Amino acid sequence: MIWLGATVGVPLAMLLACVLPGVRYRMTNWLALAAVPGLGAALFASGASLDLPPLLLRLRLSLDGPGALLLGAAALLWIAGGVYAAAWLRGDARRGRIAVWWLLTLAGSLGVFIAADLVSFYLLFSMVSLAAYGLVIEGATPDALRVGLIYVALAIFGEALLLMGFVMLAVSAPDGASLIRDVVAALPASPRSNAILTLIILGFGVKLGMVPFHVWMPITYRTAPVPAAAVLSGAAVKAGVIGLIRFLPSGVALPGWGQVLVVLGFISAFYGVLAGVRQSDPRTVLAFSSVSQMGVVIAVFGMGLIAGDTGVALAAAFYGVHHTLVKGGLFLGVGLAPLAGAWRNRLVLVPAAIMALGMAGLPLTGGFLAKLAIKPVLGDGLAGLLGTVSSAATALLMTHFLFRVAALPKAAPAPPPGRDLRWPWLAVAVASVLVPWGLYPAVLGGSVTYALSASSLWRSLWPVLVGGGLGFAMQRWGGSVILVRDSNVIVPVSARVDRIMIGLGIAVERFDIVLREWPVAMLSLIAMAVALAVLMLAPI
Amino acid sequence: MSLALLADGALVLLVLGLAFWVNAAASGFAAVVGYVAFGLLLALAWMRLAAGDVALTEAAVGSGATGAVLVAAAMRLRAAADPPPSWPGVSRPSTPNRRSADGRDTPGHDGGGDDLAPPAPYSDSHRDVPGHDEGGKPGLSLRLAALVLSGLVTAGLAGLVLWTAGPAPSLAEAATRHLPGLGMGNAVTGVLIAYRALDTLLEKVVLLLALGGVWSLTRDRVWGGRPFPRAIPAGNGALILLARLLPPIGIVVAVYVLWVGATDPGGAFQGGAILTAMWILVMLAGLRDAPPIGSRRLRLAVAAGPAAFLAVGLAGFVLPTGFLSYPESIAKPLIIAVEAVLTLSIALILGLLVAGPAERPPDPAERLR
Amino acid sequence: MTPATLYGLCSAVLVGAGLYGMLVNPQPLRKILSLNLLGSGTFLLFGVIARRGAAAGLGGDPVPQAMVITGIVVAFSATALAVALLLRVFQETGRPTLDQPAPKDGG
Amino acid sequence: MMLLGDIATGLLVSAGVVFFLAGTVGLLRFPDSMTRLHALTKADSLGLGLVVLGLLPQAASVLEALKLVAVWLLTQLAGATVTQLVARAIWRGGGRS
Amino acid sequence: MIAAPALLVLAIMAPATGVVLAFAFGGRAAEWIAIATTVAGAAIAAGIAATLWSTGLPLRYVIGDWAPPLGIALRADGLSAIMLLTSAVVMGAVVLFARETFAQRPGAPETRTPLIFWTMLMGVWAGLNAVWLAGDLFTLYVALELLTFSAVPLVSLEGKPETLVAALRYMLFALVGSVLYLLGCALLYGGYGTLDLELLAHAVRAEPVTVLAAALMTAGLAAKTALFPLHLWLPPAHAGAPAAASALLSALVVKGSFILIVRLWFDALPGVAGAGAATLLAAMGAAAIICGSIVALRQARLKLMIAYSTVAQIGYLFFLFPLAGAAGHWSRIAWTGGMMQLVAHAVAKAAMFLAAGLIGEALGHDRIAGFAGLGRALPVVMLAFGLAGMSLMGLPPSGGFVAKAMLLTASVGEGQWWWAVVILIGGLLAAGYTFRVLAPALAGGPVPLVAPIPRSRQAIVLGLAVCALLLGLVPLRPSQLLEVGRPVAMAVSR
Repeated sequence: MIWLGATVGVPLAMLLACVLPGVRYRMTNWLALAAVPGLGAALFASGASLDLPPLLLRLRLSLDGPGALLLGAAALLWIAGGVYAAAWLRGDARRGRIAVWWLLTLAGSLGVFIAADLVSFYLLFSMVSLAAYGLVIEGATPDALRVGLIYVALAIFGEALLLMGFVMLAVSAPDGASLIRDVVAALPASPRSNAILTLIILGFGVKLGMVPFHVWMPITYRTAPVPAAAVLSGAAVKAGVIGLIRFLPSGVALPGWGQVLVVLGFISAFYGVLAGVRQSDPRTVLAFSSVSQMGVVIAVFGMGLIAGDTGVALAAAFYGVHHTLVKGGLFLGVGLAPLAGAWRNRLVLVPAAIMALGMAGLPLTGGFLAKLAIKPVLGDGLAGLLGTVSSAATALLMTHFLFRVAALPKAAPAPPPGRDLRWPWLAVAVASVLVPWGLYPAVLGGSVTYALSASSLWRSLWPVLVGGGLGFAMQRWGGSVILVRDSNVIVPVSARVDRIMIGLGIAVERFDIVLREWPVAMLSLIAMAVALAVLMLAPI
Repeated sequence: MSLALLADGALVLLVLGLAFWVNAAASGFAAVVGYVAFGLLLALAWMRLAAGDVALTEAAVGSGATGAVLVAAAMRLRAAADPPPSWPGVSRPSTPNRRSADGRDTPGHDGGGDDLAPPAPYSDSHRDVPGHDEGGKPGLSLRLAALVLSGLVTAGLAGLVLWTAGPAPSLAEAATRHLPGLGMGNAVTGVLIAYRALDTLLEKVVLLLALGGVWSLTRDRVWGGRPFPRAIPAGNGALILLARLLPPIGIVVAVYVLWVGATDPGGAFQGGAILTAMWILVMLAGLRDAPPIGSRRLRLAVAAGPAAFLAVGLAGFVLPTGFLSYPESIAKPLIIAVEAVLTLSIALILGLLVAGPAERPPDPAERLR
Repeated sequence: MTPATLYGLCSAVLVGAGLYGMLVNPQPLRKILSLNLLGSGTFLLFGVIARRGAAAGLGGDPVPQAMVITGIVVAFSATALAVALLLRVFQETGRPTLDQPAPKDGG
Repeated sequence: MMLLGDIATGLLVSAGVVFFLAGTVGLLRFPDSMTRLHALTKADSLGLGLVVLGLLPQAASVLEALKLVAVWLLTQLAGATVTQLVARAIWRGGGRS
Repeated sequence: MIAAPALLVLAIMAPATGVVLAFAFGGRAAEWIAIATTVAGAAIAAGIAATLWSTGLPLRYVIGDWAPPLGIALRADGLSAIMLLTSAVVMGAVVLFARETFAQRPGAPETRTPLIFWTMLMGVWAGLNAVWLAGDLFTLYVALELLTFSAVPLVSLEGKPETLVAALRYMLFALVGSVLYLLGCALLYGGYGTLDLELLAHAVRAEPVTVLAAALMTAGLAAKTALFPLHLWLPPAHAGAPAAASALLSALVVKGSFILIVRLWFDALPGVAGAGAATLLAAMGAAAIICGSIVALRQARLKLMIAYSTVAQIGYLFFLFPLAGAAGHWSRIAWTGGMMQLVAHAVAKAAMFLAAGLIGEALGHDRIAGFAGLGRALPVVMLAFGLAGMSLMGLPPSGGFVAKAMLLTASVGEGQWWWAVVILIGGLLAAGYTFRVLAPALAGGPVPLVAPIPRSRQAIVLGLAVCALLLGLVPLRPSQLLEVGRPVAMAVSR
């Protein structure tokens, strides 16, 4: 029970310590330490709950199965990211500020898994969204500030939707109940359930990069420093997953909403791949892969809603665990690749290949088990077929990613940092295989023998082969004709949005100047008096 | 009875005529003169409404002191009847750069006609009334709308006045019942000093703050100095005669008005206003220069009235009846004493308000530390 | 049609004239005059109500009359402050105006 | 006795009013401001004197009568001074109104 | 200890005595009198609030033992206790902040600015306390005049041409508002023979005289609160005033006339103003939020942006009328939410203006374009600015979030969801203009500082910002302190 408090408490305590500049500059070395209580909570405190004293907003923290899974994986990635960041930022002038934003994001990201009531969930969710802004603008690229603004605008827009959804939830729940469990239980019955579901799906959709709202993901992960991009794409995105787990009514069949989710999910899945293959920068490719993978998760939730089965939370969580480790690991790998020097192939490309193809379901890897976990939920119908096709598509994207990593120019072989970066990278690579294997039988109760049966192996292998083949073909013949220098989709769009905003701004400003003329102001004063009198006289 | 109504009608028509004259007069000075006449006629109207105290106050302060302030201002502004062609001190820069969203300063497009360019935000050469000439009258449509709306307000009020013709609920009886306890005859003074004493006390603080506000408009280099641009030279014979003859009479009348306020219309404020008139007359005739606003004696005298009233009020805590209550036995003398100190302070404050902020540097000896 | 009602109508028209004047007159001095007209109209309304409340041997209800005296004092100090401000604006900008002059740049 | 007083009051006050009327007519008719000033002060002060005389018998007490006379004297004093000042202003101002 | 009801009188008389004494002695004494008044005022405010919290009953003090309707009674209910405390906190911070800029050097001859600043500061406080405590409509009028007469010199304190014109426009518009309010008072006295809030509440019937009075008074007070179409005077006045003064003006002075409208609609004339009028007020509030925020986004100067943000944030307050009108659970939540918005905005806006003052002093200008790298030069000030911005945006765990969450809940609960949409848009736009300042400050190269800022003053600003944050700990349900003395049967909307 103390673990839960420590999960959020320790990072915040370290944040307070950062007030002293001396401590702040040496903080990057202990960033890894901040996530250890989170890991401990996932391992030992599953099922526990902690009520904070009434003074502190009467918050309640509790940890259930899926929460523990996601918390554990996220904590692992934050620890590895912390070690990686310590090496990556050694000697960088901004490490003090980055450490502050890092700790804030970490506290939010781990805390969101254990929040059990509306207020604390919204508090921690907004903490992880907004603190990430600080990490983004520390990026190296010139337009970091602009990317940061786009990111924070969409993040706050998503939060506004969520706030509205939570308020409507709280209103339709029996008054006084603020625990998520009770509030969501009252959701299907409430008259506003459709509005609430729309808001929740859109709100978490922005966080998960669902298609119309995915624009911030590629440019953000390309801009943020590598360790930050790793933890953001791996752990921070999972806040959206836990959100859907907590806020979608489980055990209640809502076929209509289920289909909507499935459609949105698979649109994101395939759009992610189609856009990803045309990118040249490996990090942008990975970002689009995240869009695609999250699309699959949304589809899984959709199927869960159609059938109304309660097992979907655990399956999605398991799939999330694998995705956290693999995606975070690949980002660390991309960061390591140019610095790896001579033994880049053996040290980076081989494990990266295993993890990348694992995401497509390569047998015996973590991904294989993840695909198996969501198989029963997707079922054998159209959704099952689309699932398999999406695996093939992921394989295609990952092959393209591997080629792009290979094509990365070799930076000056800087021996010392390269070696320090290796250990977290390898640790995550190994964990991405061991952790799913360890959890599969224990948590999901899936029989290992069935998993290793010939039919299931083959069913996972052929999409990988097809995708890989397509990838090779595209690499040889596709050539550079379809490669896009950078994700230029977002820049013209945002420029046009700005022009509209400025136009609106000038119009409102001119309206304000006219209103602030003395005669007009006096006129509106007298008009207000007359209008009030008339409105009040009417009912008499 | 209709004869009296006729007289009232004539007075009302005259008052309204002057009111429209004030709005419609060609020059500011003419409007002010019209306003002073309006104020005096209004004092007559108050007499018709059987409100002696108010008539006195209206005549002394409403049209007298206000008139003095406004005439002085009109004279100073009269020199500006035709505004100088170029607006000194304010250049007319082209619409400056405006920060567009993508961080770069886009050069503001300097539209041809000043009115067409979208007016820059307040911080730039902001023209209050785009499209109208410099401070000209608002357009016809605006004036029509103003006419209609103010007409509606007038109609509403007039309707109410006609609709509630009956006798209004009144506190007159309750007020008179407690007067003997205060040793008072005049109910209005009773209300001012006793029943609603908090309002009067806060009003004195308002007066002090207004004086502070007027003094805050002094330029820093002449702080502590004396009002009026230069010491007014001794005037011509007639003014000096008046300034020597009238003040003694004025002071006697003021004291009388203060004293009689306890039983008949009069009181601290009206007496104070008469004293102010005498003081201004003496200053205008050049017999005595305006006091430096930095002198400690003046500050103490100005604050004496409110301080006395406050002290008596706080002393009320000793009594069971609490704050701002007067002991039964010495009610009348105490009230008259407080009113006397108040009269002095009010006379000073009103005079200083009419004189305005300091405009001449102080001589260093008198500077307040 | 008692005298009090007549003065009530007069106060209503004064309020209307004051509001119209405040809106239409561009020069600030005229606005201050209109403000005083508006104030006089309001006080006259108090007077009318006091007159209608005449009882117990008094010509009018003393409470609203006392309020009017306080009101006149406040109105005078407001006029004095407004005129002093106007004169200072006139000294600084050379014009008696309510237009917003461009600030000289700086903090 | 009372009748006599009332008659006296009626006569004197009406005479006073006639003088006021004359002053106002003078104000409207005369060409330049100096003459207007002249007409105004002369007629009005005399008119006021008559009105005050007319009201004396109506006065409730001697004190009140004295107050009426005081009012008249003070108005005379103020009127004379103001006329002088205005005349000086007109004279120095080059005769413009 | 002095009897609790007597504290009500002292709450008004302490600053009033301060004004009189500052006038009498002037020079260096003014500053010391102001500091003494601040300490005394804070103690009195705490005393009143503690008594209310423990007894749960409103306090009442009849002046001079003349019972209303003839005399005047002072009344302190939950709302006045909260506002007394807020005024004490903000005034304390402003006094501490201003001690350096308005210090009167010992031995030197008296100068204008310090004397006027300290005197007017106490004048504002006397006016505010009178507004919170007075129980009579005419006393409230005199209190409003106290506020206006001490706020105008604060605006024109620096003597620059544009501040003088701003002060003149502010004064004329505020005076028109006061006269309209006085007109309403006259009508009410004509109709019911009393101006005491409690007596009116029992005597009032929904008839033309009451309706016209309520309309005129609400319009007049809205002019003094700078509700959206009537906000011509606020931006130049609050931007032109010195930092300490504009913090006070934006945080508290504007709220004074708003509280009067609340007293009028909820205490004095319950049930007179119908749902239509309440919706009109809320609609003007919504327009304030949207237009005010958009224009704030466009301002090139920081203090003007914050002033326009005040115009916008005032809009939230007016959602109180349609939502807190009916008696019921949601209206009690709306009432608490509205009052939280009052307090949270007061503290956050004061912190923001003080931070802007420090930035202006440090950089020598307040053009937002020149803020690159300010985050590293003035970290504490920018942190305070960020926290205050968080409260304005309504992000947890700030006071602003609690207020906005409650207003959202009430508007959804009452079925008027459109107010909720406006609140959310307001939050987005507030995020816009806050990040517009924070973004360049966090990134960018080093910026040269014209003048060093002592740490003590930065600590004050941070302290206020943290107060805004701590307000976030208020639980999301109707608070009993705010309910003290609030009439239960409060059917505003018929």
